[in-house]
Amino acid sequence: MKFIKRLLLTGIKKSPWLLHFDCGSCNGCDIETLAVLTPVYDAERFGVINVGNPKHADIFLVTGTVNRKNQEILNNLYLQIPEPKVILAVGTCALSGGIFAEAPNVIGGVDKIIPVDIYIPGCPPKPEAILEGVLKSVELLEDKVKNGKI
Amino acid sequence: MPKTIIPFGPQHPVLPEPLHFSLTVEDEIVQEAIPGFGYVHRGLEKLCEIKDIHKMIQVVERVCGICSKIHALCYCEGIEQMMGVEVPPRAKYLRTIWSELHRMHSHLLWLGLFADSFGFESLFYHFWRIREKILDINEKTAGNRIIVSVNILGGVKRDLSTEDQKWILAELKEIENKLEEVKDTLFKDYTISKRTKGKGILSAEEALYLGAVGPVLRASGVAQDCRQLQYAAFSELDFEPVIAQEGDSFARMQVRYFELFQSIDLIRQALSKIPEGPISVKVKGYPEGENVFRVEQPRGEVFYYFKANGSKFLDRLRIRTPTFANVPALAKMLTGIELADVPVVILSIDPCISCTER
Amino acid sequence: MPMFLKLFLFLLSPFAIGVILGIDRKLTAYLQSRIGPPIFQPFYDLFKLLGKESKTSDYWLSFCAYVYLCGAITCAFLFFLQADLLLIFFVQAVGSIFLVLGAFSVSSPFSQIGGQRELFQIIAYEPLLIAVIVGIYLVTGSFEISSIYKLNYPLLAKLPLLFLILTFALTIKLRKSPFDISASHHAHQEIVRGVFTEYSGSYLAIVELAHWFELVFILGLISLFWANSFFMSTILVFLTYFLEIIVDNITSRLTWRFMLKNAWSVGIILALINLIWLYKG
Amino acid sequence: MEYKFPPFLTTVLTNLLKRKSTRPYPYQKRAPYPEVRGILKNQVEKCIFCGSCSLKCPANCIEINKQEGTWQYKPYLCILCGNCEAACPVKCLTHTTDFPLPCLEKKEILLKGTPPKRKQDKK
Amino acid sequence: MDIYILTLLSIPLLAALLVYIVPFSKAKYIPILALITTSIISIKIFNLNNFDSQLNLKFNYSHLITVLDFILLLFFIKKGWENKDKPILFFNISSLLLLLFLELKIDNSPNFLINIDNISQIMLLFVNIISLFIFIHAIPYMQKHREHFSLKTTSNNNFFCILLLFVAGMNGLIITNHLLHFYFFFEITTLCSYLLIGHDRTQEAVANSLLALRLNSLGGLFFLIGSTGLYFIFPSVDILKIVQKAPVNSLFLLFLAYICLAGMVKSAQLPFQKWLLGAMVAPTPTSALLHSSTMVKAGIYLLLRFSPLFANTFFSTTLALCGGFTFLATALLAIGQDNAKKVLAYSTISNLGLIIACIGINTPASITAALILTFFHAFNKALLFLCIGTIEQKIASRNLEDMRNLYTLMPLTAIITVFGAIAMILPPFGMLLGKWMAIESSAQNILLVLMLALGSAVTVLYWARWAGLFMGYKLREKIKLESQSLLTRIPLLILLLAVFLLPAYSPWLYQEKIYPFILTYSHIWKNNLYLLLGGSFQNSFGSFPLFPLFSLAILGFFIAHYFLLKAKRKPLEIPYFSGLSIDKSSFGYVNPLGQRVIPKTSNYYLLQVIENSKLALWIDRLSLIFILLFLGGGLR
Repeated sequence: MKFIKRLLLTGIKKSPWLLHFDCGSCNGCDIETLAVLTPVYDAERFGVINVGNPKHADIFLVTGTVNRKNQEILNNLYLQIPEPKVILAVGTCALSGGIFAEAPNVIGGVDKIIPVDIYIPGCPPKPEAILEGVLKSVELLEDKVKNGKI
Repeated sequence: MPKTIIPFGPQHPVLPEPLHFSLTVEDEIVQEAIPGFGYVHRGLEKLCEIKDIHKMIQVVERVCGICSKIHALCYCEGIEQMMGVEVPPRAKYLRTIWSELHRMHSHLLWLGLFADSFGFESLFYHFWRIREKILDINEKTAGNRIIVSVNILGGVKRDLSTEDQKWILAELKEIENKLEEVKDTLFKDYTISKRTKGKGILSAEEALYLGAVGPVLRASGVAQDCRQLQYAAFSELDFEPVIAQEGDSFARMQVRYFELFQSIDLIRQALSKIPEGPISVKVKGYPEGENVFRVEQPRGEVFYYFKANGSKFLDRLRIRTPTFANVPALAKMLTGIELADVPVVILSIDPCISCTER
Repeated sequence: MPMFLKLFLFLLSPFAIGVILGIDRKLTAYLQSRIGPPIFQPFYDLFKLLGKESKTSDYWLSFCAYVYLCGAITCAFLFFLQADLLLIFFVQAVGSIFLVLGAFSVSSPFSQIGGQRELFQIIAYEPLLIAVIVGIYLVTGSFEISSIYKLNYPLLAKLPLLFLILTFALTIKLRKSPFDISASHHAHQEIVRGVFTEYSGSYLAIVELAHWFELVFILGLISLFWANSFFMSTILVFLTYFLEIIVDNITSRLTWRFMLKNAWSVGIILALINLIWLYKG
Repeated sequence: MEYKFPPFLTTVLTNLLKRKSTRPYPYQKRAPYPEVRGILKNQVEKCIFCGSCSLKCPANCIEINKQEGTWQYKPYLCILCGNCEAACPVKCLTHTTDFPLPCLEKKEILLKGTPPKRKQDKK
Repeated sequence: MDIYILTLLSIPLLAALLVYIVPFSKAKYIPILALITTSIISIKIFNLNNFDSQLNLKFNYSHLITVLDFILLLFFIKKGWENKDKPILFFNISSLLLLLFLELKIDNSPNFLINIDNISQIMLLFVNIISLFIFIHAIPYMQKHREHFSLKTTSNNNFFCILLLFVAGMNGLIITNHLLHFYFFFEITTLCSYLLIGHDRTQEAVANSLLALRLNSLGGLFFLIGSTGLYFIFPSVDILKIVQKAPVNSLFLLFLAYICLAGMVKSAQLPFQKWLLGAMVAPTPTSALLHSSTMVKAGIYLLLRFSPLFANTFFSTTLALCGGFTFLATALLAIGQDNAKKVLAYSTISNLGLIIACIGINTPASITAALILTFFHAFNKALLFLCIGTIEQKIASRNLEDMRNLYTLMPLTAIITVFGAIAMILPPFGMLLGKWMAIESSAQNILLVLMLALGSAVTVLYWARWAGLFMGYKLREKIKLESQSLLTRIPLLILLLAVFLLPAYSPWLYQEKIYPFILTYSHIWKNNLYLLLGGSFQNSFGSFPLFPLFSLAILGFFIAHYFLLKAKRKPLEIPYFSGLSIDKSSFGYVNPLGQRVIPKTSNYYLLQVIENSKLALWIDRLSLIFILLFLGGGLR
């Protein structure tokens, strides 16, 4: 039993699959997120795959501000990700709305709608920062498993 | 006849941005495509009422992260025109160089995503590897990889030293070589031709009628390029719009690919002609009146309308972006194609939704 | 081969497939000029998926996933027992069909379109595989695998075109470009993940595991083409697999119409030519 | 239109043999370019709390209290545009070359210094 | 034995008479009682091992049959006259003349009028038993059918009467040894199918019934041409004698080809398939009866009877190709159908093509395959037809797309249908066992094996699609078992059991019935007989471990079922709709126009390809070429 638990733990540590949702960002953070997955930064070294399907994801990476139309979608996607999951807010907009915080159709950061585990500041954050965030989220995932949250 | 309705987007792996298409499909042939927008709308035009004209530069830079520099350029030139500010020539050249770098970065990014849309993963990676070089140039010369924030009213913030110029030329040479390497792949690979030729055909008349702009228009054989309006330093540089005749996805790829070489050439010309001098002038006072300014973005013509009242806030700022102009053409192109070609055709106009919805 | 050895090999086979898939990912990464995941990455993925919560959007999904697994295990097991090839092939069909049924049971259009496409893939490769099996029969005079091991020359010498066809089928089965049509390994596809879209958590793990067992059969079929030397058959399998990876990386994804047309014209004609050689030769 | 047999083959094979283009980030960190705008640092002892950075900031992420001498900065609002750095009359604001690291909660930075005495106060 | 035979023929006839006279509400159970009797008798006959297989009844009914035969033909001519249908008139008048000529010519009669061998035993068994279940199912069905269509002109008495006549005709056809009696029973099935198809008296029904009559009269004419020719070469009407003793020369083969052609018309092979498709307008019990056990199997039975005669001839090979082509072409056509009954019809034609291909290959293995396919196909198809009948009455549509997620509406029927479809294509069920034998035994014929391979793949496509259609849960709602009449449910359940469990019985079926049958002609069918070793079929080039597979399948089923139950403990989640706003009450979403959309996917029918008239034309032309090839197959 303990052995199996350890296997599962290794699995969760080494294979974080990522769902990226562009929630109204200016594309800056999106292309940096994509860049993380391309050869120069190659997040697949850590087992990261961009799955594009909430049902397969472990890490929910959100970029951009939340507006009135996409808040529901953000929430839906969040609900569709199976436990254990970690939510990453990438970029200033996702953290707080950034420069758009006062814009008429902007509600604010991602954490107004769903609980965020890790914040990655920057406008846009460098790929290295996103990679750091992913590595940090792996630790969080491991903690969640250890605390029996599955 | 039984039909299938596919909610294509807002979150969908092939779409880099939230955009919705309600596709009605019959045997995987698209019968109808209803676009749905509004997932990225922030209302940033309204921000001009609370952020002064200097701060608005940072806002318009974030209309779209991919062509941020060119948005800022358009904004600055428009305001400067209203205020009658004469920008120093060196600043004009620097603006040109950075904007062409942005165009290259955008086209490379697009070529990658386009390769990805027909499932050519390694080609996608190849283009993004080339693109990293341009981002390095951006980072080294301007301090940030994507949103460079170099423009200010009356000039630019940063200067290019001679070493930097040499380095840029060396990097460009390397990029050119790497691009030459994939030329055969793009134009002579059987599978790529199979997936792009004849997909999403737009004739020149249709393109003009539907108001398409940029590479979409040029790929249909209409030689129209807003850089011919001679803003920034383009009046002193020598170039011809790149065009193709077929008007399909393949032709759009062709146009964008050759525009990369055009941009390299323009940067080289600019670097060879760049004059010495100051890089900015001090701007005092505030604009008044109305103005319209158009520049060529990687995706086509962007259109800025300003209305100012002499205070530090603008009355109205209106941005019409190229993707907005290309969406009618896209909706037309989407009908009658296979579902597998939907991503190819959507990407062939290089949609930038955050531009479109602002 | 003694029975216990066969059993041992059978139990070992999924691990071998896991490692092969790991090497596949590493090699693909190298071809794309990146470092790529560790070799044991497929195992990590599998363990992780097993530990995850499974979201069920239809209860039949779980039923179908497990039938798929059972079918695939039976198929691999029969292969190691050196049973009738045609029978193994039909048993393999059980798994594939139930995978599709699972995808069909959910009302998500992505999964259903994936299912439809998977069915078209099945009708593209099934006749080809049957042709290969018939070719083997014409050479050995029997459908049993054991008879192939009695030959003193490689099957490849007699069935070169059918081997080509087999690699075609392998591309479809491995879900590799240009035929990663119903579900692709990398994320960016118009139908999300096709048949796998709604399988999540442990169901996805089960489906993945079943796919490994299916690969045992397909790669085993390739190894049969040089059955008289263990060394050469291993080389053949790895070489073929390497070629598949290369092809995966230098082609774009094609459409199912193209696949169907070519499988049914070029594939069948090639098969016919090779079979006529055998018949008259 | 003629086709060439897989033209991408050579690229792929050279990729296999050549050095990989991946930057092995957490293990080897590339030295940042000197011009990079990273974390915003304030040498608060130099700061005169004039408020021009706060005024120029497009995202309103800096708040200054002249009386108490506090410089409050919200990193989660900052868009790293560099306007404040350019506006600072005493050059106490600098962007370091390190990028901001991910964090588990949004924290504000509050720096306290001694505001320069005003002329009236001196009198 | 005599008494058995007598009851087999007379009980259905008597019951038919009774049903015709007595009001239906009172005579409801008479057909069932009659068929229970015949079923019991057929089981008894089936269980006999050593018995006097050739016998005569106490009285000679040959003359009676001759008279009836003429009446029948005159009736057809009358119908042809009434409807101004020239082909019917032409075919039947020619038949009449030929028959007259033949009757005058024939001077001998067989030593035995009745011959019951192993295949007749098998046929009798499934014809009677399946008919019984179809009848049980038909009672509630026909009541509803009458109410539903508010038919005034027809009565259910009529319907059941004809059905019973049909069964009697089938029984007669199976046991008779007289070539002309065979023809009579053959025509009886034609008559019954004509009446049954036209039962509803709608315009479409009448047109289709005439079509059926036209084509089947052509079949009858072929039969008469064939038997006249045969009689001139080998003057006997004793089927057994012809098969065992007749000299096989090319002219003989030509006339044999005509007889086979008659069988192919009856089995609705290409290019004569149209009547069976038209027969779909009839009430579902008719379709079930026509498709599963009676009408179409009569053709197969005819071919099987004569198959030893043409073993190892070119004629046989062309027959196989003909069947193989039908298998492939109709499977392709089935893809383009969204009408459930049409899919079933094409599937029937396709499977009959496979059986004929097996008969054409004409080796012990392939004859085994043909018999096994015939046997299991009968049960499987009956089940599927009854399912569709039940579903059709509930949802008032035959369209497959309307049956999407049927599980939520009628779980039991949906599950039964799904399992029926799965049993058509997957091991270890009977149909696949047959297909496996067919492909293995055809492996020598490259063209044929490729056709079978392609056809088998396409078959998988449309059945899998069919099966996939029915499943689907409702969100946050319990699925209740549908209420239906016991008379509807019992046949479904029993046939389901038969489809699932009978394959396990197939080794015995083979050992007891098929193996001895093949041994009777051991001079023709020599090599590669299947042997049974530990519950697995084996011959020199292949083996099918039926029992191990069966146990594995059961194990797999229970494992999967366990996990299904486990999964059911958790609530259902909403599928992936690209993150769109979710409708909380059902699997749906709100689209950008603000409309509620319940996602509706549909199958691909490839209409541009399949419905293309060019394709249909080419299929018809090709099949004609095959027919010509096969007619000339005897000439060397």
